[in-house]
Amino acid sequence: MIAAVATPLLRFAGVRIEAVGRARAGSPPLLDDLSFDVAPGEFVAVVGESGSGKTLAARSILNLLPEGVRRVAGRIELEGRDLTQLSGPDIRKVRGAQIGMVFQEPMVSLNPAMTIGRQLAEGLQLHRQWSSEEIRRQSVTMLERVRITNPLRCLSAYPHEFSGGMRQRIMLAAVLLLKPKLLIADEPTTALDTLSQREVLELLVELAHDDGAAVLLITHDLGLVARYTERAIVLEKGRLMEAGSTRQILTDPRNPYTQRLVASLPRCDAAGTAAPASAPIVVEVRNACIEYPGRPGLWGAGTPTQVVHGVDLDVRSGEIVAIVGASGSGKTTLGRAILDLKPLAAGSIRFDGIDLAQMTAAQRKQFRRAAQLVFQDPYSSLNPRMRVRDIVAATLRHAHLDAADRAARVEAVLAQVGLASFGDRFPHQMSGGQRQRVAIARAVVSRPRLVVADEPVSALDMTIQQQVLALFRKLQAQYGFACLFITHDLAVVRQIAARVVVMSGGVVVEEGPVPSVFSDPRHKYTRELLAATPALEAAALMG
Amino acid sequence: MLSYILKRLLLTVPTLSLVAVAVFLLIRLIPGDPALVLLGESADAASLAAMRADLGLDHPLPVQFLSWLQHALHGDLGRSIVSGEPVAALILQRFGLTAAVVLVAVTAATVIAASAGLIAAWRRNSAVDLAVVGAATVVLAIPSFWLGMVLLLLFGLKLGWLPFVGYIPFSESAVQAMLFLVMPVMTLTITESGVLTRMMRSSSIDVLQLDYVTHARAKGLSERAVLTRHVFPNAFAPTLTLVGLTLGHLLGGIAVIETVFTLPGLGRLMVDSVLARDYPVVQGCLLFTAVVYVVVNLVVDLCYPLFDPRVTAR
Amino acid sequence: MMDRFGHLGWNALIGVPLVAGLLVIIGIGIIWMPYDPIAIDLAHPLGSPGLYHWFGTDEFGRDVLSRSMLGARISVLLALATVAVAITLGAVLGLLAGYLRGWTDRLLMMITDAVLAFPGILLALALIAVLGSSDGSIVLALSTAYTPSVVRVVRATVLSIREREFIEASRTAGDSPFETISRHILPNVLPPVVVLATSLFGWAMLSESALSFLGVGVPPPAPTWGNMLSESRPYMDVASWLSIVPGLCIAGTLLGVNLLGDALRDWLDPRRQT
Amino acid sequence: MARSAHLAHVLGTLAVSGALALGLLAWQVAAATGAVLRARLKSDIVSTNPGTRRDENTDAVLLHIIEGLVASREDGSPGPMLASRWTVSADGRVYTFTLRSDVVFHNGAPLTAAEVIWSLQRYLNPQTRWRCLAEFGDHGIARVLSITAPDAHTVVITLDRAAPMFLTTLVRADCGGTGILHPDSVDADGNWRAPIGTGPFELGEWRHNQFIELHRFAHYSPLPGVRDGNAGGKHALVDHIRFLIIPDSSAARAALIRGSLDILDNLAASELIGIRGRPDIKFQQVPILDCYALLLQTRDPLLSDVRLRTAIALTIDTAGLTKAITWGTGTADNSPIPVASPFYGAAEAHIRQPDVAQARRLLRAAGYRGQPIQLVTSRRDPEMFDTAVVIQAMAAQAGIQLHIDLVDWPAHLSRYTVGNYQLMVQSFSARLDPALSFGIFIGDKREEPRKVWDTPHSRELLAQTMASAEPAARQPVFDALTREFLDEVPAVVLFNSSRLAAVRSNVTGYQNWTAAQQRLWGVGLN
Repeated sequence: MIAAVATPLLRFAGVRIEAVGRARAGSPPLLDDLSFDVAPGEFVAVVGESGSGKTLAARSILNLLPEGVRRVAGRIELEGRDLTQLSGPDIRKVRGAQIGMVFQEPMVSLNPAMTIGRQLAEGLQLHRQWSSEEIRRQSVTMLERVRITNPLRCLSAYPHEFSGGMRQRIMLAAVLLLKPKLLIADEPTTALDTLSQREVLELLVELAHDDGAAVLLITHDLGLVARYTERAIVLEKGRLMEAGSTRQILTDPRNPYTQRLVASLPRCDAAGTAAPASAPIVVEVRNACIEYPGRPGLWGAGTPTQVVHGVDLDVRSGEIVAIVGASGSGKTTLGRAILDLKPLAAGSIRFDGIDLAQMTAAQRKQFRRAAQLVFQDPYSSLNPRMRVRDIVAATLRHAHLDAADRAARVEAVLAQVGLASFGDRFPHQMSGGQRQRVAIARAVVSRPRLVVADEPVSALDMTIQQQVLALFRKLQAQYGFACLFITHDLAVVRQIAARVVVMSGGVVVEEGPVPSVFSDPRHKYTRELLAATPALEAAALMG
Repeated sequence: MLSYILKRLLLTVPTLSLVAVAVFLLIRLIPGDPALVLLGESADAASLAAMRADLGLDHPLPVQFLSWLQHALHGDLGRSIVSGEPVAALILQRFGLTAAVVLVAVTAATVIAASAGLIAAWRRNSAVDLAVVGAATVVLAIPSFWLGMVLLLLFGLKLGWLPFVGYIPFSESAVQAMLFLVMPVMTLTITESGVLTRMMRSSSIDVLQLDYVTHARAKGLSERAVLTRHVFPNAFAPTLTLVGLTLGHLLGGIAVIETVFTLPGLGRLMVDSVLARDYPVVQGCLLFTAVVYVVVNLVVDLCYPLFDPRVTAR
Repeated sequence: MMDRFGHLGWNALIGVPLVAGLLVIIGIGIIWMPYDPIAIDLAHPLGSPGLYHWFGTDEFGRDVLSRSMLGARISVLLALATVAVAITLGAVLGLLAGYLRGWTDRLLMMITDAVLAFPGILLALALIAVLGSSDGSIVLALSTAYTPSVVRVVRATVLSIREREFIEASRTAGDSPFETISRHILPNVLPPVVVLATSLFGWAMLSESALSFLGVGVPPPAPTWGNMLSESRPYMDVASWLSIVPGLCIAGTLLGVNLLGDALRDWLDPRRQT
Repeated sequence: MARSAHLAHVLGTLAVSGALALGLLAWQVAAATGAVLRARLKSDIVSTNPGTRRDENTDAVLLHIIEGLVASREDGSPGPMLASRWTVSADGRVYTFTLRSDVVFHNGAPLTAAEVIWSLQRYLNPQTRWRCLAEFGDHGIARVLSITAPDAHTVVITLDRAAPMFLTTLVRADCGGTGILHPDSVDADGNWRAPIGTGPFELGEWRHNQFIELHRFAHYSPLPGVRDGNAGGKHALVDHIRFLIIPDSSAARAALIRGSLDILDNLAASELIGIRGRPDIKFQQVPILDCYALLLQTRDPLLSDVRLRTAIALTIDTAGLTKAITWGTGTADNSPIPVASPFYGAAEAHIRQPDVAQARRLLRAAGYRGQPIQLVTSRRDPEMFDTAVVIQAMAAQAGIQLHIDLVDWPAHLSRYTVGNYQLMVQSFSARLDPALSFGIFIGDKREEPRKVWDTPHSRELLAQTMASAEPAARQPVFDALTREFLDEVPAVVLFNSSRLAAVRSNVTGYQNWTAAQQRLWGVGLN
């Protein structure tokens, strides 16, 4: 007898989601004919880049689609019961009790005006007829399970008193308190740094296993898929590309899009271009200490706080040196100091042999052209009111070039970054990746000797990240500028840098060529960082 | 918390002293002085000079200012030149009336705005939303005094339902006084609810798009619970600041509405005293309004954390 | 029912024709008016709207329609002048306060708070009484009352833009503070200021009417909607059209301008253009 | 506490504080009962101290409470009041008054010579700041040498010289009618407390800017005969009078229509429209001795030319202007002497006919090229503002560019007192004697900048009119002054307004009066 096929916990059958409203009638559907199953207790990932419809799919399960978007066809069954036919009150009985959901932005995933205790209790009061004492006890035990220190105080505290990682864990506790059969995690850790990302996901997996709940993980990061899920569903522009076991997807992708996605994972053998020992030192940092002035009280300035102390660093032209560390490690501040945007409290920084503190006005003007900065947030680093051509030309304003020369230079560099015909556009008319190319074009158009890139790719999707890093390497090879690459993601370091400097708490804890530091990290912190970077593990998995 | 209040109060001292000096000089720059107003057109030079001496206007300006300030600090704002009443008592009595109208009207407007704004944001781009936004925009366009005149014409003159003459104080008969205040309160409520509704709607729209609202729904809460417990507290915070600003200004006297409804309020007192060059009353009133404005803003800032705990008293 | 574009459409759909109508009326008023708005006709005071006088006549027998047309021009010009003065003065002070911070910021904020602590109308009343009520003094008085709100908006916008990375980019590109302000900060301060200008226009028009109510508005015989409305008060019950016509004119204009302001805000705000 | 409870708490306090504020105002005694006659005042009275800090409203209210030795009759002549009769010495310097014996103060004390002497001494004491003290100073009509009481019911006042205007001055309303007060009206160290007089009504409650209540004085003994101005028989026919303070005219009119007001006196002409022709409201009109005039500053370079002044006068259609401004209730009058004055003869009745053609000729002759001329006015009353608007329109017909400079009343007064104007519309309160009416205009500008007509001859003629009390002697001098006034055009007198009163049909006995003063004795409600 054929073993009765266990009815799936969750079944999508031909689900189609479209945008509503006059303006976008007739535009392609946001999600077209999506069908897949999730077995009880199974961990399934829905992978895709921004705009692939993965979040819409997750939200349609509990009918929480945003305004102006509607599910127009297909069924969504929970244990054989079609959720799409349920009336308001009935679907509300399912929400929270049988299906729980965890969201992406820790800052706004909890109600800032309500204590943690009340937010935890809310779901319980609705679905369980427990006494407030019982609810309090259950909340405390769950908070302990998600490793929150001093859970009692946490009950009466407000969300803003906790870090991003702790808030995601609290949210996890809130959802899992109701013992749902299915947990939907919509990019739960994208906004966290590497270490807290790992903590939250490990916790999610462990607790889901204990309660026997199935997990639907919505993510764009193949590294997470590799480490935490058994099966994966790949979506692109609202259509199902491929579905299968994680191993098969990673090692033997059949669909061209999946292949491109997998190719964007960092290779273990990839390495940044090392500069010959003889290349001239562009930047020489000796015993640099930087302070932030304390909060100005009513009478005189407050006590300053030490952010960077005693850092030594050299960057040679043609070389990419990566500075890696968690947020608050002082890496960004050091980068700003090297560009003379932050004064040094002690020590010295020399650029082409000239100490930044003693530069004359002429030297400073020359330095401004020779040292450029690429920012992290593509939305905030470009003036929304200027066209792309003017943004790039801005750095040449002080160069002694006549107009024709300048225009030609700008067009050339735009072509190099693959934005030849984008000169007339405004920033808001371009995607994140394209904007970051504009920022890079702006930095390299004046043929600088040094480019400091502060987290230039962390806001981009994986495939786009790949293209931008490749562009960076091409431009550096062509212009031979020295590059200081600041990032928190070791996977990116692996692909771009020759040497890496690991910082923690304002101090350099380890330094050296990328292959040696990655293969046998000496400092405990470096080891933790390496372990916490899933993308590296996936690469290892793929061999 | 106490140090924060002290610091805020300390910061207002320069502002208030600036206001005091500005008022003192401004009113004296206006041509014509109280002695003239009292004696009328048949006054001869001698009696004018005598009256000015009597009113102490012949001392040099700095001396007058210092004596006024010194008395003011002890709570004695001097006596009205026109009616001889102590200014402090006069202001408090008139302020009582203005405060009554303003507090009731602003409370009503806030309640209307909070509910209308929230529902319009919840049912965005629906008929309800269009109606609420339309009404708020139209109300914003109607001059408050014209609305007052139309109401007075309709309910007062034509229908005669409401009294609008000879303000009868509460001591006389609470009912009459209450009836008398209906139209001014109605006018103020309608005009103030316009801007508050628009503010509440836009902040509710922003809050509705945040994750914790979807999270609340994902817990299975009913729409009503989501709106009242999660959306309203967070959306109401910015509106509260606007209510504070409005209160600060309106308590300074709704001169024009008081003119339309002949309400002897603070605004009317200020206008009459400027037109009668009643220096002590003008100075007393404007300083009082400035203090009210500052205090109201401080109170609003203090109860802001009620709605947005992130903003704890620094 | 109406998606993003629809909403914007509603504002423009009603706002533009109203404002256009106003400008047409002012335009016609310059060339032709049914009667001389200042000429009095003591024989027929308070004539009700009829064939000769579409909007009736006032207490001096002057034609209400002609006075509304001339009043339109004066009220609008007065409000525009007030807005212009308040915006330029407010923008400059706001920029200084927002960009320079430190003592300038604290000083300017103290002054703005002091002026804001005054009830606006009374500050204007006192200033006009000092300067004598002429068009110039009214504009000066009203713009003094409204400049603080402009300073605050501009300062807040500058403070938020100042933190944006493209400002740091401009500094790294070697722009002087003046260049940073003119090329990067100013263009981004314009949208909120433009939207504020529309609501300021409404407040200025309302204040002029309020001043006429308190007896210090634009001096006669020149009509403005404000003084027509306040002078209609004694005859409210016997000649109600004297109050209704100017009231409707003011309300119509404000409705048009406010709706245009909303449309402008949606159109200028990049975030809403996704 | 849960957040939403907190929120309800905040909203609750806002609503409660609103109600509390309403309650805050309930703190005074209940109102008077019995028949209440409700009249209206445009603005609150200034004080209860007669003849000192005062305005027209204050004088009218106080004359219900206090009475002088003599009082003004209907025609303005002095008649007996607290003094039954008086004799004047041959040289006109010594006045002997015989007091009535049946008069009692409001506090029950009988009227004797002692109280009269105390009151008169108090008026003459500069500390009191009596408005008419100047009349008994250096520039006044005479100095008071002594006030004595030969016995309890006789008072003798001796002056330093004959003063035909002595009694007319005593009865002037703005001098408080030189009302006799009981010494208890002031406290121990002479500060004013409340008026204890002998009038038909006592002062009740005064709620600032809301109302003033008077109660009937039970022990008042009225003079025999019928009411005659402020003199004659004064009978209180109602228990209480309440003067309601309603600044806004349309509100006052609506109150009368709906019956919450019995008498609407001092009605502005523009308020008439809603009332005229209503069955339940009777309407009274009596010309009063005030005047509205256009002043021309003869010292202004432009207006110093009499041809230009005459041209301006010729553009004004006085009759048409008066009819429009006062809605037919005022009377056109180009002479400083009011129409209702006994001295208003043929010379005064001459009305200058408008002649735009002649005006243009004079303008060309005077070399006027359209320079703008400032016309100062204010909104003290609707007539003052409307007059300026009409004059501006009429002058425009002859090409004269008048620019209206609208200021508020104090500024208007201040520019009048220092003569800082080219043209100015001004109204002058009632003057009972023509000499006082001319006194408004005639005077030396160096000494008194507010005077308008500054010629030696006009001052000489004015002195003549003050010399004798005989009407037959004064009339020709007044006629000469009027003719010269019309020729030299130092000012253009326009009209005398009327005292308009609208009275509900159930009110009996209310009679308007040329002295423009509300009298509510002899008025009843049925």
